[in-house]
Formats: sequence, C-alpha cells, structure tokens
Amino acid sequence: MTDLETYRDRARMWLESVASRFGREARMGLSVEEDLALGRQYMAARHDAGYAGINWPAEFGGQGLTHIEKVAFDTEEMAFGMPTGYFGISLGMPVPILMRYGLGEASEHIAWVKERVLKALRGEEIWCQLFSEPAGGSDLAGLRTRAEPDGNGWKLNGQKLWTSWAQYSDYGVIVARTDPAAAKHKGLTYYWVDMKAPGVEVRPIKLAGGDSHVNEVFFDDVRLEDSQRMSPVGGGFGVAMATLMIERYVATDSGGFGPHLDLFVDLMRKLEINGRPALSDGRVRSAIARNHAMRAGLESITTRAMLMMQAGMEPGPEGSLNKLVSVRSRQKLSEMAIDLSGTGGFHFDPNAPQKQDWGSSWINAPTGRIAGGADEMLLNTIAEKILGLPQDHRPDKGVPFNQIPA
Amino acid sequence: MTDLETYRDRARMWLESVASRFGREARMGLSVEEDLALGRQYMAARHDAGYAGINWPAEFGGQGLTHIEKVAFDTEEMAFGMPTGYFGISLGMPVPILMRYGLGEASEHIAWVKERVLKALRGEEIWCQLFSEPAGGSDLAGLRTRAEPDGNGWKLNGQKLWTSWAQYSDYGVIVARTDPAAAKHKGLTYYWVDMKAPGVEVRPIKLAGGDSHVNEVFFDDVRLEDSQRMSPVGGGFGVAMATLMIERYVATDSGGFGPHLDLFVDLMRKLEINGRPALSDGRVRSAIARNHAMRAGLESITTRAMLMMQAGMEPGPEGSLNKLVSVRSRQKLSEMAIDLSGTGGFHFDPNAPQKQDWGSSWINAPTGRIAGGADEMLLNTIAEKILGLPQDHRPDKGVPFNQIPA
Amino acid sequence: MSMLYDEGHEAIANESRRVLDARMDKGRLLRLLESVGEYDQAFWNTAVEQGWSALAISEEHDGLGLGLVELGLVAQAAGAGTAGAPFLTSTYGVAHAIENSGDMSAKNGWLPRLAAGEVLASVAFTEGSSPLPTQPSVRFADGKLAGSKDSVTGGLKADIALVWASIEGAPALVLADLAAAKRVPVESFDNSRLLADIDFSGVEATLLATGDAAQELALDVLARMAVVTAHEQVGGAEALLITARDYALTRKAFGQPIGAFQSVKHRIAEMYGLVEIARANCIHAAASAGQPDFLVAAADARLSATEAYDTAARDCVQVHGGIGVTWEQGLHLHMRRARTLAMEQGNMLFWEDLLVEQITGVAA
Amino acid sequence: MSMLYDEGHEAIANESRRVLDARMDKGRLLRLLESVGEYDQAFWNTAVEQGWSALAISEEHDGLGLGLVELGLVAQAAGAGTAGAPFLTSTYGVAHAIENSGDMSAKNGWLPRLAAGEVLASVAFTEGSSPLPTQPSVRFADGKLAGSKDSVTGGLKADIALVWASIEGAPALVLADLAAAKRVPVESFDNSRLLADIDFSGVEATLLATGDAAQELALDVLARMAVVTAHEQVGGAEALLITARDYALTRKAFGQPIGAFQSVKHRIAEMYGLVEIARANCIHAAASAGQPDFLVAAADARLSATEAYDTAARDCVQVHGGIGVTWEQGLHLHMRRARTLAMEQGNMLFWEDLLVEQITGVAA
Repeated sequence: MTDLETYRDRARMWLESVASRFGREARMGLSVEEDLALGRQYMAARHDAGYAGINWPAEFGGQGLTHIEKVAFDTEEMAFGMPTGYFGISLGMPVPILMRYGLGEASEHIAWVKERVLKALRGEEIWCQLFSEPAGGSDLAGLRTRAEPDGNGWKLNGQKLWTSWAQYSDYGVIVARTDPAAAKHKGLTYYWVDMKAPGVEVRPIKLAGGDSHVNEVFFDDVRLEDSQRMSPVGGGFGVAMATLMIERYVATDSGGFGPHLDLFVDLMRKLEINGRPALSDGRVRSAIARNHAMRAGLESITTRAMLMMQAGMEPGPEGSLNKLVSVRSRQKLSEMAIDLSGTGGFHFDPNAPQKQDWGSSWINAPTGRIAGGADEMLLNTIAEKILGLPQDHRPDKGVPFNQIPA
Repeated sequence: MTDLETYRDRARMWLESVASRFGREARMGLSVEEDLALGRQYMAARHDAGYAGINWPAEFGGQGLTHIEKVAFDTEEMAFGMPTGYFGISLGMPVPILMRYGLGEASEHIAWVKERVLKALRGEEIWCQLFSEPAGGSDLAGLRTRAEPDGNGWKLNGQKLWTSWAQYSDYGVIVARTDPAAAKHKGLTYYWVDMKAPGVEVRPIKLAGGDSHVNEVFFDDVRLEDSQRMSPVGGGFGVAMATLMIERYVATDSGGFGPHLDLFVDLMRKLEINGRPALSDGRVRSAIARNHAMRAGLESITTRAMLMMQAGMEPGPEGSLNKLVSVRSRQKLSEMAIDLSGTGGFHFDPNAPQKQDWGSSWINAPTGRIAGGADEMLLNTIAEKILGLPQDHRPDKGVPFNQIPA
Repeated sequence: MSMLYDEGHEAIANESRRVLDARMDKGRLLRLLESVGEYDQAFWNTAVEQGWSALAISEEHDGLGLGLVELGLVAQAAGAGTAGAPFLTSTYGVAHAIENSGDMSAKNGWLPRLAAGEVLASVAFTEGSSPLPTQPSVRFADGKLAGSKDSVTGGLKADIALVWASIEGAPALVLADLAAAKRVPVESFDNSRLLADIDFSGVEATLLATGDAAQELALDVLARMAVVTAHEQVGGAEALLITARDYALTRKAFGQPIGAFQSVKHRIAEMYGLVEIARANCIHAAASAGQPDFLVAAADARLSATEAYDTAARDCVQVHGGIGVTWEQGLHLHMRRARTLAMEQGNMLFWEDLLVEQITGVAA
Repeated sequence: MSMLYDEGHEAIANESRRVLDARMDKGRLLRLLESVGEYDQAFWNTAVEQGWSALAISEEHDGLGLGLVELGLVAQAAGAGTAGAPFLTSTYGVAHAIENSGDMSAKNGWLPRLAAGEVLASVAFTEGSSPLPTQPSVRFADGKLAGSKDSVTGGLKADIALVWASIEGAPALVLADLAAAKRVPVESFDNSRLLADIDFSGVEATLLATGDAAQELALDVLARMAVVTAHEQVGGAEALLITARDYALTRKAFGQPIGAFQSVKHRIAEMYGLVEIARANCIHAAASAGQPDFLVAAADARLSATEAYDTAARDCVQVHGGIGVTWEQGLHLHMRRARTLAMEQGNMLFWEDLLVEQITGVAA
C-alpha cells in the first residue's frame, strides 16, 4: 500500500469518526445559520485533526503536504456531505492570495496576516471574493468600482454582484479601477477589504432554486489603508487572474456537482416505461451508457493529472473540460430523471442537496453552467488558450476605459 | 374538388403516362451523358404537354399560371425521379433573371432572349450560374474575377468555382468586379456569358461521393459585348441578390433531399438489435418519432405558405428553416440507418440516388449542408434578417476592395 | 389538416394576449411558488370572465361552441405569461369527455356549470410513470371508487375529477365528486398547479364509458389536452425567444451587444427554428381534432413543443448569464413551467412510443 | 487502471507517427477507394517491417511481448493517416485468441507466422446486426464448417479466419483455413477494408474453445479489438481537429480568419473535448486489459471514440465549406473510415447495451 493510500485510509477513518456529528444526517433540517455554526465547529475539529490547510506551509497553520494529499482528502470528504460549503471560496482563493500577495514587509503586518489565515482555516473568519459587477458579466476587466487616492490611503465606491457568502464574510479581496483613463485591463488595482467597515452594505440575492448564498455588495466611501493594497497600482488584473487560476486545480466532479450516475441507475431500477422495466428501454440505456463514458473519461483525465503531479509534471490543459462537459450533461440527465419518475417527479424540496436530489440538481444546474465561467467563456478559453484560435472581435481593446460606450 | 386538386390530378396522370420512358427505372444504369440526353427528351415532352415554365408568361413559352401550380407540379414530379436535375439551376435562377434583367431595348435582342428562354425550357440549352470563387466561400462580395472596359465592351479574366453543370452549359450568368477601388459590394457588375466563347475553360471537380456535377471555370480575356451587361455598372450585387432570393421559394423537402422516413421504417422492420426487433427498441423509436415530428412541422410550414400564397398573402420567413433543419437531421439519420444495418450497411453504390439509398444520402449530406448556404450562414440570416440581431463583426465593411488584406 | 387563422382567430389571439399582459403579475406568480395549496385565482377569474372556460363547450350546454383551434390560441397566450395554472386544460378535457359520453344527466348537470366556471375539474389518469395505465389500480364498483392517484394536477381544489379506473378488470372512465375525497397536498417546484395525492376510497362516481369505448375516449381526451398543453408550451417558448433576443440586443460585453457573438446569436436562431416547427405542428394538430390522423398530429405537436420549451428555458437562461438565475428576474418561472408541462399529459418516451405505434403498428 | 505513458511509449508513438507521415500517400488511398479487392499493401509492409504485427505476440512465439497499450499507440498513428486497413486489428485479435486457447500446435503453427506478417488473419464473428450472435448460424462438425458470414473485414485476402460458430447448439471459436473458402467481394464506401461475403461450406477448421470458454474468449477478443479501433478513431479525430484548427487559422471570410467566428471556434473547441475524453478512456481501457473492469473500460472507450471521430468528420468538413467535400482534398477518407470503424466491432447500440448490462446486471 502506497503512502498516499495509507494517508487516504487514515483520513477516511477520521471522517467516519466525526460523520455522526457533522455529516449529512446531522445537517438534515438545520437552518442556514445553524448549519453554518455546525460548519465552524467542523472546521475547528478538522484543523485540530490535522486535515486543514493540507498543502499550506506549517508557518501558516497548514500541514506542509502536497496538492496530492489535499485532493485525496477532499475526495474522501466529499462523500460525507460535511458543512464545508461556506468556507470553500474563502480557503480556495482569497486566503491563499493573501498569503502570496498580502504579506508586505512590516513584521507586525505579517503577524496579522498569519492570524487571519489561522482563523480562516478554523472557520472562525470567512473571506469572500469581490470580482463580478452588474455591468461586468463575463467581462472582469469591465468593472466600474472605483478606488480613488485619499490621503495616504484610498476611498472605495461602487457595487459588486454575485459575491458568494458575503453576508457571512469578515474580509474580502476586491479589484477596483484606479485609472479610468487607462485601457480597461491596465487601470485596475487589487486590495483586501474589511467587510464590517463603515460604508459596506451586503444585500443577499435570492436565486432561482430559492436559496440566497450570493449577494450584492455596496461600497460607499469605504476607507482603505495603502497596506490593504495587494498589487502594484494598475497591476490588479494580474493578481485577479492568479486568483482565478487557483480554481483550476480545485477537486473536479465528473457528475457536474450533481447526483452520481449510480443514483440514476437506482432510480431507473424502480421505474417502468410503458409497462416494461425502465432499465431495459434503449433510451434509458443510451443515457446511462453515454453519461458513463463521458464521466469515466473526465475521471481518467483527473486521475492522470494527479499521477503527473505526483511525477512532478505539469498536467495537460484537458483538465479545463470538466465543468463545461459535466454540468451541461447533468442538466439534461436531471430533467430525464424527473420526467421518467412520473407522479413522483413532481415532489420538490428546495433545501435538498444537489448531489442527492434530482429536482435540486435540475433547478440549480443553470447556475452551475454560468458561475465560475459560463459555457461560452470556457469554450473560448479552450479555443484560444489551448488551440490557438483567434480572440473574438474586441471593440474595447486598448481603448481608454472611460471612452468605451456603456 | 378545387381547381388546384384537379390540376394536380391531371399532372399526375400525365407523369404516370411517361414514367416508363423517363422515370427512375428507365434511368437505371445510364451513364451521365445518356441520362442527360434522356433528360433533354423529357424536357421537350414536358413542354409539349404544357408543364414547362408553368408560372412564366406565355410570351416566353410559359403557361402563365401561378407559383401554386408550379409547386404542385414539382411536388408530384419529384415522386417519379425524372431526369430534371441538369436543368434545375438553369430554369431556377439564370433564365428567370435573363427575362427580368436581360431584355434591353433593341427588339432583335428581345427576340434573341425569347429564343434562349424557349430553348432552355425545352432542355435544348442549359444556363449555369457563375458566382462562387476560390477565395469567396460564403462571401459572395469578396469575388476577384475582373471585367475591364475593352473598347465598346468588356474583357473578362478570372476563375469561378462550384459552378454546377457548367460542363454542359451553353450560357451562364456571372458577377465580376469592375471597380476594385470601390467598397467590396459596390464594385460589381452582372453579365451573361457564352460558355462556348474563346477563353472559357471548364474543369469538372470530383466530389467526395465520386460524382462531378460541379466545376472550376477559367476566363482568359473573354470578350463581353456591353449588351451582355444585365446590371448598371457597379450595380451587380443587387441583381446577384435577386438571383439568390429566387431560390427561397423553390420546392422544399422535409427529408433534406434524402430518403423518406418511410424508407427508414421499412429498413428497421427488417432489422434486429441484440436479438429483439429494431422497431421495438426505444432508441430507434425515438429517432423515428423525433424525425417525424420535425418533418411534419416543416411540411405544415410549407403547406401553410402555399395556402397564404393562394390567399394572396406573403408567407412568413419560417420557410427559410427547411434546408438548415432537414439536411442536418438527414445526415445523422443516414448514419444510423447504415450502422444498424450491420453487415448490409457496408454495401455502397456511388451512383445510387440520394433519395432512395442511405449510403448515397450519407456521403452527399455534407455537400447539402454547405451548398446553397452553409448552416452557419443560414443561422446568421435567421438571426439578422428575421430576429434583428446584430451582424457579425465585419472588418471588410466599407473598405476599398483592393485594400482588404487577402 | 392544414389551415390559416382567420380574423376571428387573430382577434382571440390578440385579445387574450392583451388581457393577460394587463392582468398577469410576475410578483404574484413568484409568491405562489412558495405557498402550497394556492393557485392563480386572478387568472381563473379572467378565464371565466373572458369565456375561456366556455370556449370549447357546445352552445346547447351554454358554451361558445368553439374548439381546439380557439382554445389553443388562448393557451398560447397563457403560456407566454406562465399563466393558465391549472384548470384551463383539465376543465376542457373533462368537458370533452362528458360531451362525448352518452350520459345526458352528466351533460346537463355539469357542462353549463363548467362553462360558467362554477365547477373546477381535474383529470386523474396517470399512475406512476404511465399516463394511461392498461390496468388502472383505481377500481369502480357499486357507484363508488376505491384506490388512489398521486400528484393529480388541480386535485387540491377541483370539485370533480375524470378518473381512469377499472371495472371488473375492464378499463372505465368515471366522473367522481371530490367533496368526500381525502387529498394530501404535494409540494412541487410549481406549486400553483395544486398537485394532490387523492384517495378515492368511498367516493361516489358516475360511469361515463367502459372497455374499448373508454379506452378510445380517454386517449382522445389525453391527446386533446396534450395539444392544448403544446400550445401553452409554444407560447412559453416564444416568450423566452423574444426575451433572449431583446436581452442580446441590449446587454453589452467586451464592448458590443452580446447578440453580436455567434454563440448567442445562433443559439437564439436555433430557438426560433424549434418554436416555428412546434407552432406549425400545433396548428395542424388543433385543426385535425376528430380526424383519423389526430393522434399522430397530437404526438408531433407534443414532442416538438416540449423540445422547444425545454430548450428555450435552458438557453434563454444561459444567454442571460448571472441575472438569469435570480429569483426576482423570474426566468425560473418558465423553467419550472416547462418541466411541469413536459410531465403533465405524459413524458416524451410515452409520446414517442405512441407516435411510432400509430405509424408502424408496432407497440413498444 | 490509470497510467502515464513512459519514454518507451512516447518512442513508439513518435516513431510510428514519423514512419507513417513519411510513407502514407493520400493519392494512393484515394485510388484504393475506387478499386474493389485492393488494400494498402505499402502500409502492411511497413507494419511488418516495424514489427507492429509482432508487437502484442508473446516472445516465446517470436513476438515482442508487448500489449494493448503499445498497439493502441500504433493504431492511433495509423488512424491519423486513415492507414491500418485492415489487418492491424484483426491480426491482433486472432493472435490473442490463439495465445489464450489451449491449442499448442495452433500456437506454434500460427503465432510465429502471424508475428512475421507472413499470414493474414481476419475475424468472422458478426452475423447481420449482431457482432456476437447468441446462436451463430455457421456450424462446425467433423473438423469442417458449414454456412457463411457476410462483409468480413479483410476476408478477401486473409489466409485464416477466427470464426464464431456453433457446435451442436453450443457456441464455438474455431480457426479456419480460408484457402478453400468461396469469397465474394463486397463493394463498400471504404474498399481497402477488403470486405468479403465468405461461404465456409466444407472449409477445414480447428476448434479453439467451446461453450462458456468460447463465449468469454470471443467477448475478450471483441473488446480488445474495439480498444485498438478506439485508438484508431482517436487518431483520426485528432487529425481532423488539427486540420480544422489549421484551416480556421488561415482561411479568411468577411475580412478575418474564419476561426474568429464563434460558430467555427466553439465547434472546434467541442471537438477537442470529445477527443480528450475519448483519449483518456482509451488509455484507461488499454491499461485495464485482463482486469475485471475491462469490458466496461472498453465500452467507455468504444462509445466516446466513435462519437469523437463521427463528430470530428462531420464538423471538420463543415468548417472547410465547399473545399471540404471535394474528392481531391480527401477529407472524405476520414468520413468513410469513421463510418467503417463505427460499424466494425459492433455498432453503438450494441456497446451501450453491453456497458449497461455490465454495470447494472440487466440485459437489454
């Protein structure tokens, strides 16, 4: 048995030992606030057990292991339905970026950063990522939130949109425009912001499925010290890109973050189509087989990427296919599961978990196809970055931002 | 019984009376040249019987009836597999355009035009349409063939591509560039050309399926009289568009010019899938049902368009869906028919008719998806002309043609 | 059969669209999603006031004596506004069954009140995944029913239900008075459909047809309701097509309207194709009611309209990006309704199989 | 099982690609399409010279003792150039059957000559639409065969054939000497496959396995050949992806490269997705040979590789427009080969059903 397998087994054993306190069953029927409180307890327990910040340096309260152990643990943890969702973005992008770009020179500041990182790891504090804006959509560099020089610091004004978990966040990382006269990619600067500071207002947005984990965030003359700046003035776009690149290696899910194909098969075992067992119908068999082949391919891509990382190689770009392919197929498979259920298909629980419930998987699928890169954007990225095809026509390229017609 | 139904019945009776001489069976095993000769005989017989130029003025040898009778006859005729293919384009676009734009004032010229039209109707002469060029593709206005002033006439130089039946044509209509300094749509002029004139060379192009009905046509200092000019100098693009618009109301085929769905059903009746009758397999049933629904919809669109024309109304734009939707589906249905045939699916006859044979339908489907407007162009037309969505970015717009980088 | 709409049809289409545009309210529909047991009373009042409940009922029974073509036009207008929930279709289905049964007292007793909208009716055919089971588990004997049907549309508030049952092993179509029925509300993603699990035990019912006659009439009722639903789906799909088009014209990204990007542009053009094909099938099916090829025409309409509405719901949201998945913006009203209408009157596999059996004679 | 290619694998991949790039000739392949009874002798000579015929045969029988992973890499290179017709796959299948039969004399008699490429072998399993019929109509008795198989790939020139037959009602795998077989050429859209209808009546054959053993071995052979074919399909699909990409970069329309139009750009990006998913399944399947989940892995590879090649053939031609449908340009070589490979080793419905039976235990 390899070290990795040993690590994986020990992790699974610990997860099983706490599953009854924090797992899927324990969370049934909790309000969001109760679930978040339970989540904070789990994060603390996870840190005590040595499974937090697995691939982060020990000096920041991490375990100093590699990405391999991290993915291995995440994969095991996913099966238990632990209340980790509230901390995923916080520990996924903003906090790592803080460690990388937020240290500065002053030792007391470094100490302050280490304190933030530790509290984030233990679920005591949450960080959000303030990128998207009403006018922006898929066009990050089109953002309009302004940071103007204000004495030895900055003054922040504007509005962000689709900020996940902002209503529970203590801090956030934000990109703002500091030079409206520069080309749109050139006039941006990157900061961290105190979400409890005066002038910050958070308004939750209710989504199609009924939940409200995303928010509008308004900034009205919010004061930023220059020590909160995490990029050179005008160099914010690069750090923003670095933030998004981190998402690339986050644990993938060939099921498109919806139910496992086994659940579809189990459902079909119970159903009939025109008096015959659903599983013997060619249309159902085709759906199962095609989804199996697609998911198996995505899983092989992920496994090979991990083997390459273990061998110290850079994985291929095909990893970027996962979300595009898997979420799109999950949407149609969920529709089929509901439709074939007949009278049972109408039953709906807005709070049911997307990975167990077909109704919840279906109603939230469009969000999955848009959040974190819309299908069209992912296709453009593949075409341009991997295949070297030309960019779309971009009338805004090189034009001073304040001269682009709104 | 309405007049139209009476007309339709009489037409069918005549067609049945000549089917044994000209129909599908009579054509079996003929070489292209023999088939063309038979076609010329059929066209003459059809003219004698009063079914040629049905909606053309009597003064041009037509019948002076409406488009309704024309479509009714075409639909009936289609079922017999008569050898009309060689004359379809000739009578479809160039000759009507000749009647509309080629008359001029001189009476002896008018008499000459009437003679051309009559000979074309009787299959004694064939006209081709010289539009596409190597550099052009879907971009008609990008053509490079030049017509330069030459005394009281013009001198034609350049190359055309994808010209159907040019090798059998006596005359052709052609668009050439007369002003390279004007914007690409502005510098074009429209002529007719004698395909037997010195300097005209026709080279057949063999297509993927093995046949060669399209050609490259080379023009080397070909002399054109100014009386051959059919548009104002620089006004050729408008006449070219008028030529293409005529195609719009040509008889449609919900089968995408491939086999009728009944032939797919007949084939499936004979086949088994994993030991069970193919017709009882859900995948086969789904393919039949979905294609039936799609084709029925296209047929209802066509029928209603005809009712509207009978009622003197302008039919809706939805008629433009037919080729896009039907040919694309025909391609996949043909693949399925071949694959499910197992050992029988490998049999292939390059000369089998596309509307009866799945192999022939499959191998020629890509040509159908490209000729007469590629899928992408049709989608653009629907989006722009019907739905009012913006044009694609067009860097060449308004730029003098000789300043557009090749 | 093919036909063109005449002025009368255009008038119905425009008037129903005008009235609903004026009276429908997205906020009200959004609130209805979150309460089980409520439906769009305002719509039904409008339907009654406008005579839509009487539209397809014969004049001798106080109806307007019009048919599926006219009702289809109203359903299309209702679909555009995700209105119509849930009695427009079911009332028609029940009335049609009564009209075509031999039962004079049922006709005289129910049809005028259905036309007047005093009585709400629903259709209880489905069991499990079969829209019209060959052996219905609900049994009819001695004027009373036994057994239950789940997730019956409109079942929570309907006064009567047309029930697909069996009588001594043979299929039967009966009319049940729901006053005494035990009903459990079903929480669904489209709550204004008033879904209920209905226990018919001991409920009094009238026999409308048995055996082959019942089979034939039930299939006719189901196909007619499917055609009404198909019109509703076309109305919804067309509304989404227009919404996507308008958004693509105004929303800008990378310095140009997103409608200039072919991925958006072609997606919307494909939507147009699906809508027009479905519309043509709907008109043909409505005009073919009562004719030999009606079941085939109904299946064509059902399949193409469901594909059109489902695709339009997916793609219109996708074209909108983030704003398209917000609760307030309300595109999910169409997403939810598209799913509901894809399931009511039977799923696509049922209709594919029915269509193929009709044209090939081979059963699934 | 998952694995990474090592230097040895990379060497095989690069060398086979290099050799074939140097020796394949589009003109030759186009001519082969128009003559029945000819095949790409030049490719086969190369295959023998390069040791590809010996690649997967055990060293004790003069082979190189490598396996499906290595042969897959060669097949991928062959697929890129629509080469490989038709013995690369069938020779491997027949050799694998002989190696895994108990028949020592067959091993010693045939394997060295198969490795040396002196003997051409084909596989005759299919009857009608069944790649592996439960009751094969070809019968084996007293050392002789009776009955026939149609459209056998390579059948026109093969010296021996592995035949799926029945012996007293039980399935049997037999090795037939084709010297005395009556063969009728089949004119197909991909003539270099050497398809033949073979009448085995009176042909002498050796029994390799019967009953369950035969069933198991035949399915293993079919699945292994399907994995080789899947690699060939991935090679073809990848070649088409690159061709489409290159054309989209150079071809201009409306004043810009057509690759700047999202309809073209996204079509090619989707091709990339299909190719990479199929490639990952192929590597996994090849590495899983002989393991319990091999049939599932083979079906995953077969389904995704066929979808990738078929889609790439359709879309690459579409991206090219008019030039893409000319004979000389030759994209139809891939179109035809895609169809051939989609049919050889069984159509998609067969593999969908096999996969579902493997993972659910429910037969079609």
